[in-house]
Amino acid sequence: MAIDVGISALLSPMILFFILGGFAGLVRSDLNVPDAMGKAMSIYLMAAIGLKGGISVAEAGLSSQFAIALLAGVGLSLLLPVPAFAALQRVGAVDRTNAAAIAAHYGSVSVVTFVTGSEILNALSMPPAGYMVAVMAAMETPAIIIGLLLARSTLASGPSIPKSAMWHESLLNGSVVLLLGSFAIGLAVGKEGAAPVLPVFDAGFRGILCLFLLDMGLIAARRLRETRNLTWRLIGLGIALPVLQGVVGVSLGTVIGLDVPTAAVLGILAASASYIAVPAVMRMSLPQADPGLSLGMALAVTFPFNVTIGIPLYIAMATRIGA
Amino acid sequence: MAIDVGISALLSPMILFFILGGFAGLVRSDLNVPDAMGKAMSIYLMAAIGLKGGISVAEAGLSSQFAIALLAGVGLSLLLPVPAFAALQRVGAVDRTNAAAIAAHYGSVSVVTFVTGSEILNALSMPPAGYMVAVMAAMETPAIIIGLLLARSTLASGPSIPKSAMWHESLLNGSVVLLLGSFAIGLAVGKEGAAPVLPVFDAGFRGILCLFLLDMGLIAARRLRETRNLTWRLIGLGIALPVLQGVVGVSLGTVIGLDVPTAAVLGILAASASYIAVPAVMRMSLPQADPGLSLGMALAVTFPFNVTIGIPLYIAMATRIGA
Amino acid sequence: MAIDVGISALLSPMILFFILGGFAGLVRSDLNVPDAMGKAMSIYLMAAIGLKGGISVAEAGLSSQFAIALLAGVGLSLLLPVPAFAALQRVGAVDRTNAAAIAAHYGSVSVVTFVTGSEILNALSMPPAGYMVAVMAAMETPAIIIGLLLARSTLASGPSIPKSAMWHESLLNGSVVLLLGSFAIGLAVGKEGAAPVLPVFDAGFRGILCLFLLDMGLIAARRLRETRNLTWRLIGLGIALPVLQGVVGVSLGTVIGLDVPTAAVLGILAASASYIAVPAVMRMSLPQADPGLSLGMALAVTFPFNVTIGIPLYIAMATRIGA
Amino acid sequence: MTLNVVQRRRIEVLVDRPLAPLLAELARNSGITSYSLLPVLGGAGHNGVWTDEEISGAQAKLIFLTVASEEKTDRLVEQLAPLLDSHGLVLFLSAVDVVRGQRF
Amino acid sequence: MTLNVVQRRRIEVLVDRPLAPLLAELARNSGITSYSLLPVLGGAGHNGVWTDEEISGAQAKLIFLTVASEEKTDRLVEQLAPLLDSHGLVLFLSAVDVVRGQRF
Amino acid sequence: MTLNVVQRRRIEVLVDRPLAPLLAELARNSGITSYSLLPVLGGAGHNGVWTDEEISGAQAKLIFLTVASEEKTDRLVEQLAPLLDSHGLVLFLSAVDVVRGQRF
Ligand SMILES: Nc1ncnc2c1ncn2[C@@H]1O[C@H](COP(=O)(O)O)[C@@H](O)[C@H]1O
Ligand SMILES: Nc1ncnc2c1ncn2[C@@H]1O[C@H](COP(=O)(O)O)[C@@H](O)[C@H]1O
Ligand SMILES: Nc1ncnc2c1ncn2[C@@H]1O[C@H](COP(=O)(O)O)[C@@H](O)[C@H]1O
Ligand code: NA
Ligand code: NA
Ligand code: NA
Repeated sequence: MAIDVGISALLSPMILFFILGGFAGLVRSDLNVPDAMGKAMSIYLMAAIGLKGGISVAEAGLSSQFAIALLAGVGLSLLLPVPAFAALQRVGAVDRTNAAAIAAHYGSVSVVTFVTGSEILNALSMPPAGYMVAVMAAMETPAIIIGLLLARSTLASGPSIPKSAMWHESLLNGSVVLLLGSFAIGLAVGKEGAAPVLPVFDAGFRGILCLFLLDMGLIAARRLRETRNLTWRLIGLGIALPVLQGVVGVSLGTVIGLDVPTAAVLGILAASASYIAVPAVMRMSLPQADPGLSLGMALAVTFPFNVTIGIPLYIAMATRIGA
Repeated sequence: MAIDVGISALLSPMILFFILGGFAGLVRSDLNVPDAMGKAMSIYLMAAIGLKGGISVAEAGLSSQFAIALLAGVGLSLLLPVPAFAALQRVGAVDRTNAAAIAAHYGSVSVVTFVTGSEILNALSMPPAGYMVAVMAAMETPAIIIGLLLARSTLASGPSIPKSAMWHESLLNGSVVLLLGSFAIGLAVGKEGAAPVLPVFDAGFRGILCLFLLDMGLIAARRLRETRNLTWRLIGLGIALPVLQGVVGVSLGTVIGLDVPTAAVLGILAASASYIAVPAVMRMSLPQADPGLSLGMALAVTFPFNVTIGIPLYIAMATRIGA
Repeated sequence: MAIDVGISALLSPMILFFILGGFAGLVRSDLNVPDAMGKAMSIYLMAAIGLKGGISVAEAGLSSQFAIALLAGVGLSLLLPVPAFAALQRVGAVDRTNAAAIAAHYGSVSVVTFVTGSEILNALSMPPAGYMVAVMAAMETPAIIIGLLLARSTLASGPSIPKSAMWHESLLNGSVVLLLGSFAIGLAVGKEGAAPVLPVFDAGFRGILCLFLLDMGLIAARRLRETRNLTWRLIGLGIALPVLQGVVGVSLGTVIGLDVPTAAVLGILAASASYIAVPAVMRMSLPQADPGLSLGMALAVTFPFNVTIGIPLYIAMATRIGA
Repeated sequence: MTLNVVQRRRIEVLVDRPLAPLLAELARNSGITSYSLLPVLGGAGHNGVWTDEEISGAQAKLIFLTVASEEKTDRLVEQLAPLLDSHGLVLFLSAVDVVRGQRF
Repeated sequence: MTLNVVQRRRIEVLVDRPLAPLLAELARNSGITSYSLLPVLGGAGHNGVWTDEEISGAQAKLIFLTVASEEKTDRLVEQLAPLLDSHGLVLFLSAVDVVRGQRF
Repeated sequence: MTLNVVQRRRIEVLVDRPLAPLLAELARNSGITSYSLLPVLGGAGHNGVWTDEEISGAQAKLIFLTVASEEKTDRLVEQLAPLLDSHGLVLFLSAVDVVRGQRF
């Protein structure tokens, strides 16, 4: 089963475009996705998953399961950085500040990993619950706060961005607002009200995701080439951390009674590491941390691992322990 | 009826995305639509409405109604700036140059307001005549010329862009060329010839409009925050002018015998204020005018007002007096 | 027949949008397609034609015809620059270096001309073989090497980009990687596997092509206006070269046994001149050549000629001699 | 430095995008035919904060950069002076060294 | 030059995009309220090569450019000094001439 | 100024985008490993008017900016000199002050 899931995932056009992008980046092809196109696609994707999540919750009705999953997600985002922080200092041999910054990335989530996981589950006819979009949005920021607390000794010195700005950035960052806003719109208009816009947001979704993953492959490969200071220990952690966090996420999801695909998504979220929202906040609040390290791990190691191997693994795990 | 129209308009995903963008802008979220994406969407939207307008005229055949509506539109664009100019000086207490510049914005039209209005009418199963796209294109520039005449005392002094450049910019500005060109293409190929491209230009239309209005909401809210010198008097005029001009447009449309939805669109066009074509010309020809003022009124006051309240109002008015 | 093909091609929305762009560029309208939008559309188009080509080869199976067509294409790309080089020096009166640079452009291919030709053939219900996408990708770079050999006396002097960089740029340039990569993906997943992404890559294709050709029309017209040093002799060659190369391509295609539409596409590829991949390599390896000359001919003369007149001509020719 | 380096003036004018052709015209009148246009993302000044994210290009700005002889610079600055306030321009002048001085 | 030209300092700070508001704040503290933000495509330095194609804006940089009096410049540079290393800033100072000197 | 300010040279080279790696290479040969790349929207010169809207990046340009010691600057300018005409480069040199002078 695990192998089946893995092969069918690797053969989907989405993942193949990711691999194509990675190949182009590694051989230093001059293939280049303009920055504005990448941002445009990510806005589209977030609006689409928010909207679709909202519509499916409108169909299914609000449930206590939703509230429980939300709590579980926030709890994971708050707690996962702590062991990661310890492992990064002991095993990874990085200093306190960088360990805190990296831990915040791993406690938070990657929207693209979530989307890819959901698409793979859909292709397997195992659709996860629509409310997981909201759970994901809620998981983006708690880890940031923990990361900053873990690094607090560093925060004392020197002039820095006022705290309020940091809070503001964490709570109102673009992806949270867009995800939750589109979710609310989907909830408000329902399936029928959204019908006129579905050709773009539903039919177009997987094709755009292909082009987006092409870009992500390029970016991950280039980042891997450009990253210095990325030791083998850190590369190892970039694989071990998501696997361990994925196990925790899947298990917690199963324990609190989520169905198999939804528990798998909780595992995927726990395993994924942020490379969009968190780096910007860290650059502002922990400028002493090296963004090359955290981005290098999250984007060049963990993201490709999750998209190709991790996601099928977490799905197989959820299927096995959930059955 | 007015309330029904209003509520159903406000609940459409398009308007909800506009409100989401406005919210994100007001709370200073860092949600950000790249400039190139905004421009790409507006090119797409103009090509699509031009094409669809041309196709529907190709279906319905050219009519004398078209010619009459065209004359009415041009007349509105030429005459509406005059009372606006007077009101802006007396009520708004701005100087002659700024009054002329702002009046030109209000005599001209906003493509996005037109599109939003047409979509709301379509959703109510009240499709306006296809030729209104051409009427809109014809209404873009006459107001500019009147605005410059109203400010003519200022035009005498100092080195400035040669007149020819200004005429050129007004008559061949990008949106006019694209709208009329796509209209002509739609007219030439008809429904059948356009079939292969309709998945993009028809099915995709409303979804892209959602993302575009998200961007417009962000822009309007940011403009509102950044605008200085915008007095309460001017904000009041930013609501009073569209309402009055909308009444004139709807009435004229009804008098010249347009059907209800088409008269409503003439009102929407009269009520709308340009924030794309006119500002660029004014910056060239009336550099002494403060673009913050005119853009602030057109984009941050009148546009949101029209999209949320104005359009349902003009439609309700057209329905009442046209019945 | 030739006239029929020509008229039906000229009346397709795609070509009409190209003419609209050309018109806007010639009258100096400020209509402006953002750079990032142009690049985004070309990435989309290349991914789509690669994917569709791969899918159709997956349907039809790999054939010896494919191998023969591939050889013919590479042969054309290697040999066509030689007579072009001679003609450019004798008839065109340009120096050795520029003649070599221009000849390389004409030996290579234009992706957009290929796409436009394929769409016209599809609209005539004469679909060419899917493998021609791979033939096109293979034809991009051989001409570059010949061009550099033809200019070799110039290559000896002065500091320059290392040869390895040049090889790298030729063989791994973005469009080759993207075309062949998407082709491989299409081949791997087949029609069924690609179904979820076809709404974007198939249904959306012609609409996006319209907007892309609008941009190309603008660019070609602006280039025509800005180009200096473009003599009447060179403009004449910008039309004579594609016609002659098109005749050679169609004839060769017929001789080696390709069906009529596929032979027409080989002619279209031979006739087309590169304006994306080759200019970048030439700027690096032959900096003494004037990019204004080669881009002026390829983009402002040959491309518009091919899209409006040349393609129908080569199709008519293939139909006549292939029957 | 072994190369023939000569001193010229570097003129930078921050200007609204629609006015760029006007600057090119004034430069031509001063005998200056070479210039470059640099993008600007945003900024702040006496007229408030701005960014180039506006849908209307009317508020976006760019830097008109040209390097020219002292004499041509003076002519251009003289022509620009009356526009600085009316057209909201910001002007910076500085010293720059170039080789191939006859070109500038 | 017939115009009233006065000398000012041109300050350029290469900075990560998310830090731009911090610079604006420090400038304000030094009495500087006017500045422009210029895009940068990429570069190389002690921390390796970078380009702005990253999806995360966190690595993209810009140039914070302001022209100000000697006095305000000194105040700003003093505030910036401790951040140069911790925040990875790169600072350039040069001389520039402006007209309408009272504005700067 | 209380900070340790030292004078360096600012080198700006306007160059076609595909040639940027060549410049980086020449800079490295001169001992310069830090630089920034700035976008340019368009311009005009002896070879006519250009804008970066071309589909082919072959005509788009950028500014290669580096600040370095007098000595390294001389080495780089010497290497660039023969390319100025053949590769169509435009070169500007000026004075700049930096803190942390050992970095440049
Ligand atoms: N001293 C300065 N340094 C850098 N940029 C400036 C300066 N003064 C004005 N600017 C730029 O010019 C724009 C217009 O200036 P102002 O007319 O003062 O609002 C500002 O928004 C800045 O982008
Ligand atoms: N001497 C310099 N000249 C131009 N740009 C520089 C210089 N030093 C650093 N930079 C820019 O600042 C960025 C960060 O510098 P660093 O902290 O040395 O890696 C580099 O990637 C360059 O873009
Ligand atoms: N004096 C100058 N000042 C500013 N930019 C220049 C200057 N000379 C040349 N350039 C830029 O360099 C490009 C190429 O110059 P040229 O080789 O003279 O055509 C021009 O299009 C301008 O963008
Ligand atoms: Na996580
Ligand atoms: Na109006
Ligand atoms: Na060819």
